Amino acid sequence: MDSSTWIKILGYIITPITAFVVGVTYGGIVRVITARVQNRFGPPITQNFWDIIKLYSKKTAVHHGLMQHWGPIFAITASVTSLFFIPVLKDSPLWLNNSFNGDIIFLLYMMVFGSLGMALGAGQTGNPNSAIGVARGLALMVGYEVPFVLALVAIMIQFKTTSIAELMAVQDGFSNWLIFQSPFAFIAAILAFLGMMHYAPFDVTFAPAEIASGPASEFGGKYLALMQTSGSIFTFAKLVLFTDIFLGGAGDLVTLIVKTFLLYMIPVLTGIVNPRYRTEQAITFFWKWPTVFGIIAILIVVL
Amino acid sequence: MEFSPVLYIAIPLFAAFLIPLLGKVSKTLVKLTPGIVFLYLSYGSILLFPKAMEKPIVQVVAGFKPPFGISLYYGATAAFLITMVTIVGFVIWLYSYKFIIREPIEKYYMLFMMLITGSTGILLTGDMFNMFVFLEITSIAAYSLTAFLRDKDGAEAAFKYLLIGSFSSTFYLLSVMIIYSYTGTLNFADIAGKIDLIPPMAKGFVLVLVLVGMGIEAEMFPLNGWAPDAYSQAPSPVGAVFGGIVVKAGLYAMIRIVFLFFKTPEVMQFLIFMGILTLLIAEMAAMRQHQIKRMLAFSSIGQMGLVIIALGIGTMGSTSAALFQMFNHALIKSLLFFAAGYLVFHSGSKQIEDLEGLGYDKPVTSFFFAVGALAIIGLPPFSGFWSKLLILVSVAKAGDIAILLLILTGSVIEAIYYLRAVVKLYTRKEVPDNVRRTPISGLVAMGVLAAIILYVGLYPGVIEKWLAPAANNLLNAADYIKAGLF
Amino acid sequence: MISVPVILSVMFLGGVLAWLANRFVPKGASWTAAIIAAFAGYLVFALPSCGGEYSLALGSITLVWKSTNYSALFAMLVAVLGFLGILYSMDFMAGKKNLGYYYMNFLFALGAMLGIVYSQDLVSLFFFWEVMTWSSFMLVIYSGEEKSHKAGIKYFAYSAIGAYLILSAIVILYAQSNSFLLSENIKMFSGMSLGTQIMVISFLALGFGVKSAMMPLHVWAPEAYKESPSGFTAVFSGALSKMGIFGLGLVIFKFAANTEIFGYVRETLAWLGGLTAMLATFYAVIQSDAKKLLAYSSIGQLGYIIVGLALGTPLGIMAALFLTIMHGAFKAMLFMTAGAVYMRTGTTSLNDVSGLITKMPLTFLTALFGIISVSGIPPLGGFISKWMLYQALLETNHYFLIIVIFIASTAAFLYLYRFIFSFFLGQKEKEVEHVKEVPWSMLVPMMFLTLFVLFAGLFPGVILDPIGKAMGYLGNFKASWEPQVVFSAWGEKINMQVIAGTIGTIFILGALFIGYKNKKATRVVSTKDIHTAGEIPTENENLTYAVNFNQPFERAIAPILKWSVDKLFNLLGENLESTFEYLRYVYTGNGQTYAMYVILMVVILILFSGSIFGIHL
Amino acid sequence: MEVSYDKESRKIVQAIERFARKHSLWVLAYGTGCGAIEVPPTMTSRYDAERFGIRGAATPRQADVLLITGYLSVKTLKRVIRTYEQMQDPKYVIGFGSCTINGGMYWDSYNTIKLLDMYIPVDVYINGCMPRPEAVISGFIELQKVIAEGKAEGARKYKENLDWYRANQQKIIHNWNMPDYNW
Repeated sequence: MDSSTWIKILGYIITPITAFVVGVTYGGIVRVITARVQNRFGPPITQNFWDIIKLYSKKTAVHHGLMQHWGPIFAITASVTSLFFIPVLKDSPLWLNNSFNGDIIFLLYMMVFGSLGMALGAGQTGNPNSAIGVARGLALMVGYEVPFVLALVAIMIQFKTTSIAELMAVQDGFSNWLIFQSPFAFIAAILAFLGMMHYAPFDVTFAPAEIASGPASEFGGKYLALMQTSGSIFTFAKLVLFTDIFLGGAGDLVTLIVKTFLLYMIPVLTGIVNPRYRTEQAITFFWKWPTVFGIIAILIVVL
Repeated sequence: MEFSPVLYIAIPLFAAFLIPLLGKVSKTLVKLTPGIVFLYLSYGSILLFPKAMEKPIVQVVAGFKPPFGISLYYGATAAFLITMVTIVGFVIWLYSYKFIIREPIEKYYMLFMMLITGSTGILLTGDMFNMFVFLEITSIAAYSLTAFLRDKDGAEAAFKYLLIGSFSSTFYLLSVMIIYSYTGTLNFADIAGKIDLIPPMAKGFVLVLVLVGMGIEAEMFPLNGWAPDAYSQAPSPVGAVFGGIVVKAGLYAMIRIVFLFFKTPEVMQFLIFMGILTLLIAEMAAMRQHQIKRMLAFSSIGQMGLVIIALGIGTMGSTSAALFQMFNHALIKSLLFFAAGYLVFHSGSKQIEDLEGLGYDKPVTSFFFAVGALAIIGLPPFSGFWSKLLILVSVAKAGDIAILLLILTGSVIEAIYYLRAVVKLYTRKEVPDNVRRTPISGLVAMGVLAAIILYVGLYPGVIEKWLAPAANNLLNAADYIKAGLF
Repeated sequence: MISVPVILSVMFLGGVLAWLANRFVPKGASWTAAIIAAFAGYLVFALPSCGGEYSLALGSITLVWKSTNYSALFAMLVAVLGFLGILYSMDFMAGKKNLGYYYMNFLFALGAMLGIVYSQDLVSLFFFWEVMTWSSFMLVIYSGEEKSHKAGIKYFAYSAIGAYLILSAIVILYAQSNSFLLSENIKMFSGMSLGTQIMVISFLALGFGVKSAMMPLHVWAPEAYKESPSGFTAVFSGALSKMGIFGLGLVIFKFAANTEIFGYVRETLAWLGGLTAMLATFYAVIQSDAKKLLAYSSIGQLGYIIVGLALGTPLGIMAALFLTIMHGAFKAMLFMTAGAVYMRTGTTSLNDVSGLITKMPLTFLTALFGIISVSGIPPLGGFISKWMLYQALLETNHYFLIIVIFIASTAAFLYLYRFIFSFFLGQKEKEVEHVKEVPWSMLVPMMFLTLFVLFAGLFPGVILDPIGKAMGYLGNFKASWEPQVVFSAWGEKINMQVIAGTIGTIFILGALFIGYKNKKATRVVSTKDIHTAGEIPTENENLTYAVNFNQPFERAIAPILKWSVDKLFNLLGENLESTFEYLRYVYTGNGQTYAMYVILMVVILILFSGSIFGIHL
Repeated sequence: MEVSYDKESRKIVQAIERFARKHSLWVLAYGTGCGAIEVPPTMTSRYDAERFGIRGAATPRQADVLLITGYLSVKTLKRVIRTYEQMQDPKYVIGFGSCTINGGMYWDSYNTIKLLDMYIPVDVYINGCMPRPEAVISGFIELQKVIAEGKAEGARKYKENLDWYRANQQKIIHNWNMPDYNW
């Protein structure tokens, strides 16, 4: 095997690990920030690592059937596959992975793969809270996909491509970032992003105080660990996707981390200071202003 | 002996007189006689039909040459319709064989034979006054048959029929008088040549009188009030007789006169208009009927409306389609009346709702009803499909899309109420054990009809090839005059 | 020599044979029907995909049949689904009454569908169209229940309206071209007047739209799908409704394509299709009956297909035809699943059954693959059609339509999840203790289709080959693909090998990991053993959250749901009927009134004879 | 995983595991008695137990620590047992307040339990009626110490002596209808 193949294989290994580490660290930082906002000291940044390791090291694991067993696998499959089809760093063979074989539309569907798999797993548990959470989550998804897709469509028709790599190529130079080229699309997308990250006010899916953490309520031990792993990777993947599309992507890891972190702060900070929407309120929220921004974005491109 | 068209009138008439006498000897003979008559007539049809298709056979009865003598005109149209009457008459007899069990059966068969005499007479005659006579024969037989069950409803229906029917005869007779007073002749062909002798005003009166008078027989709206009652109160085979024979003869008479004397665009427009009214109002009324036979009666009216529309368009294509539709309707409606007759008999109620579950209890009869319903809606592979298709084609060729859509509206309504009745039959419901079975003769009659309907549906060519000469004969007044006067 | 009439007569005579067999041999009908369907299916595949012209003169009308690439595609769909449907019915219908009737109409419907696709003249098209309508109607009313009859009448009424619209278009065409031949009419169509063109196209589109359940003509579908036996529903939704698509394809690309109004036609249909997809999906979300849910889902999916066709780009048509095939497969799977559940539990209500996964694992697997495919999640077949559809929408600049489609596609998860959750997941209740997996003859079709959607996802190119040929019939459309790669007009590509490979590898790695880790300490517990805040659920306590499952979403779309075409049509129907009721009192039943009518008629005619007849008295 | 490693590496793995367990204590939000009122201040800004990796968990499946906050009536005991059995190993129990030790002020009550350890294994007791948040946190730190030493073996004890615990439980819970699928 020649070196490019090795690089590829190395990329397949290193990308998810990086995503995991970064994602989990972000999670820790978020906890600290939340604590500080609440006038607390907060846990150490590494707290989420200990949590995940603890969950992996749980001695017993109880499940209610095959689908609960498979649900977390679906989730991790979806997050890692999505990650593989997103170019993490610009023009770097190590970090591009499969990104030339799929496009934004594929990613949109791939992202749902995990949710559906998790939903199936949650359904298998037979816990009514899980089912309620799933119903809420799926409904919420219909809500935020509308502005999100509007924004993406605006961009896709503007540059006549559905490939992320090509979109990144368009944005050479600071002023060409799509956040500046099509700000309305960015606004619509970032509002949708709030819902996508499930932070308040859109945390109705997991709402621990209401429905006992919803879909995850019967998951413990390795299942929960796998879910959290997948969630961390998925968070990172989404952030990279947004960075690639709107912030011109990144040529090196430091830039990437700076950009993704700044981006991540938007939902996090919104989430800290907000109460929770009911599901239908959330949906109607998404179908109002974010959608209007999305339509404006499209109209600007068309006219 | 060579078969002569006059036998179409003579033999049923003879049979009608013979039947009461035979009744003294044996009931079985009475029952068999009409069958023999129809078999013989069909034999005649086989002989004469091809000839008539080529060239009309004109026969003089009383010894004088036309226009003075009484002439019978056995043209292609008449041949076509008489063959139809023969077939329908035969199956009606077959059906009646076991269905009419109520005494006096010789009366029934006598009236039936009289009715056939009258109908074939209307179809055959070339003479205006004779047509009146045959119309009266038909009508009187029909009135009596309506009241054959001698119950209150039947009597009432018969009385209504009589009331309206006498308008029909009177108006017709008046028109004959007017025509005779101006032209001095009663022969159709002769009158057609001399029609200009009649002043416009009188001509207008004649037209109105004929349209109304014959419109009553042809069930044209709003002159068809007698029909629903008569159809539903008479015994079922009589319903088939009305739908399959009497009305067709009446319509033929009207169209023959109109086409010969008054074929102007305005009259044709009027026919189309009345046809549409008849069709739509009858279908709408049929949709809201609760009694199966009344529903069939209204449907029958609707179908006649369709035929009138097609005739009113007056092209070659539409006329042949109309004839085809008349043929199909006669067969299908007979089938429906037959099936409905036994269904009513089995359920003991005329209401459609009471038919629930009979589809499982009496599968064969119900099956025939379903076939008839599908056929009359115009669904392939039954014969009704082709005639409807041809009518629509001719309407479209005439370029009037509005008529096309109105006809189809009527068809949709028709489809709905027929299927409602059919699914009612097949609603699962425990039916009290019913030992009565549909007799074999009834099933054979229905089977024959269903087979013909299916056969014609799969191979319409068998009828279609006779349609062109028949339509030509009806449309082409000049040929008629030439042949009628030889 | 295999020709179209042979196939048709095999089907129709086979139908009669099945009916006869039922009378004489127990179980005869199902075996006969299965053999006939298999044989006819073989004939369909053996028939050369182009040619085999055959004409049959029926009086003045000549019926012409021919196999084209386009018809071959649909014929294969019909043949395969028909055979699987009958195979499925063998055990599904076992022990029911009137099996002869069932199989006869089943085969008639299949034969009629084949007749439609092979027709080269309009009369034979319409002939078989009507045969298809009534034979499927017979199957809708099969159960003999009051509800099925209502559904049947509704189905037939709408079908009749649609069919008569088609018929009007046919006779209008004939009046202009003097020919019933499809090719003649297509040739002469561009020469006809604009009015005729608009009329013919709209009539045909509406007529075919009824069968393909295009909004607002869809209202018959949910009830009819629900009431027909599931073995047939699979064919009903999978193949029969595709006849509307078949016709729409002809209308758009054979008739409308050569006219000035091509653009408007496509745009209108595309939007109708899009709205159909979205609204039907919304309605599906709020259904609580599995078959009705699937029916609305069908309507929505057919909306996508119409959109694809109406876009008129190679990719759009390819997406539409691919989805036609895929929808045939996955919707058949789902209906079969619903039927299997119905067979074992006696209900299709999503509120009543739950936790069947352990009892019916293979059925569950079918349902799982079915919903993954419907929702368009990679790597199964549904995804590729969705991808092509979006690419086609993007390349034709349908910015807002794509949103509508996307909402529909996303909202589909709601009902799909509900379907699989309510039946198979959730609490395992005592009521389903006795449930067993369905017999093999039902599993075989389900598993076959499961493998098919998987195969279609991995090797879309293999299925795109016949589709490409069919597109060649519709017009000069070129699109490129490889066995595992599909390309878009913008030069994007989707490589199913890589996608499936990645997904498969990670999935297997994940499964290995989770399966290995603490394997011994992993144990299964019953679904009663859940977090209930310490309470101990009793045996009879219902812990399943199934009723009003999608209520959060329902509340959000309540303003949209307030308006329902269904209600409008019902209102219209009721009003019409009461109008008829009034009109029927024209016939008072009173002899005097009738006599008065006669007199009035005479008077009116005489008074107005000048204006009516042009004869002045 | 532990199986395939040699002794040394198993030690390392164990050390990491213990460290992680120690620093990640998820407390089931389940208040049995009046002591539950002390938990919110412990968690919120003033005392901020999250500093030590302590946080709430919504369901027993996710939780590590079962906090018995105060007196435990017989009725509640049934729920506690079920909840405890639904938790996944390793799991710890903290007896909170005097009531869990000797009945406290309910020492002569007919329907509260006097000694929690008789019914479920307790790893750490926190004294006081009621203990202040500082005491609660010190109790948690005590638990962390025990975990780090590997001595928090309550769950194992419960499993091994299940019959004894069951007998005790059934003795005072008269309407014993615990489903047998729990164990």
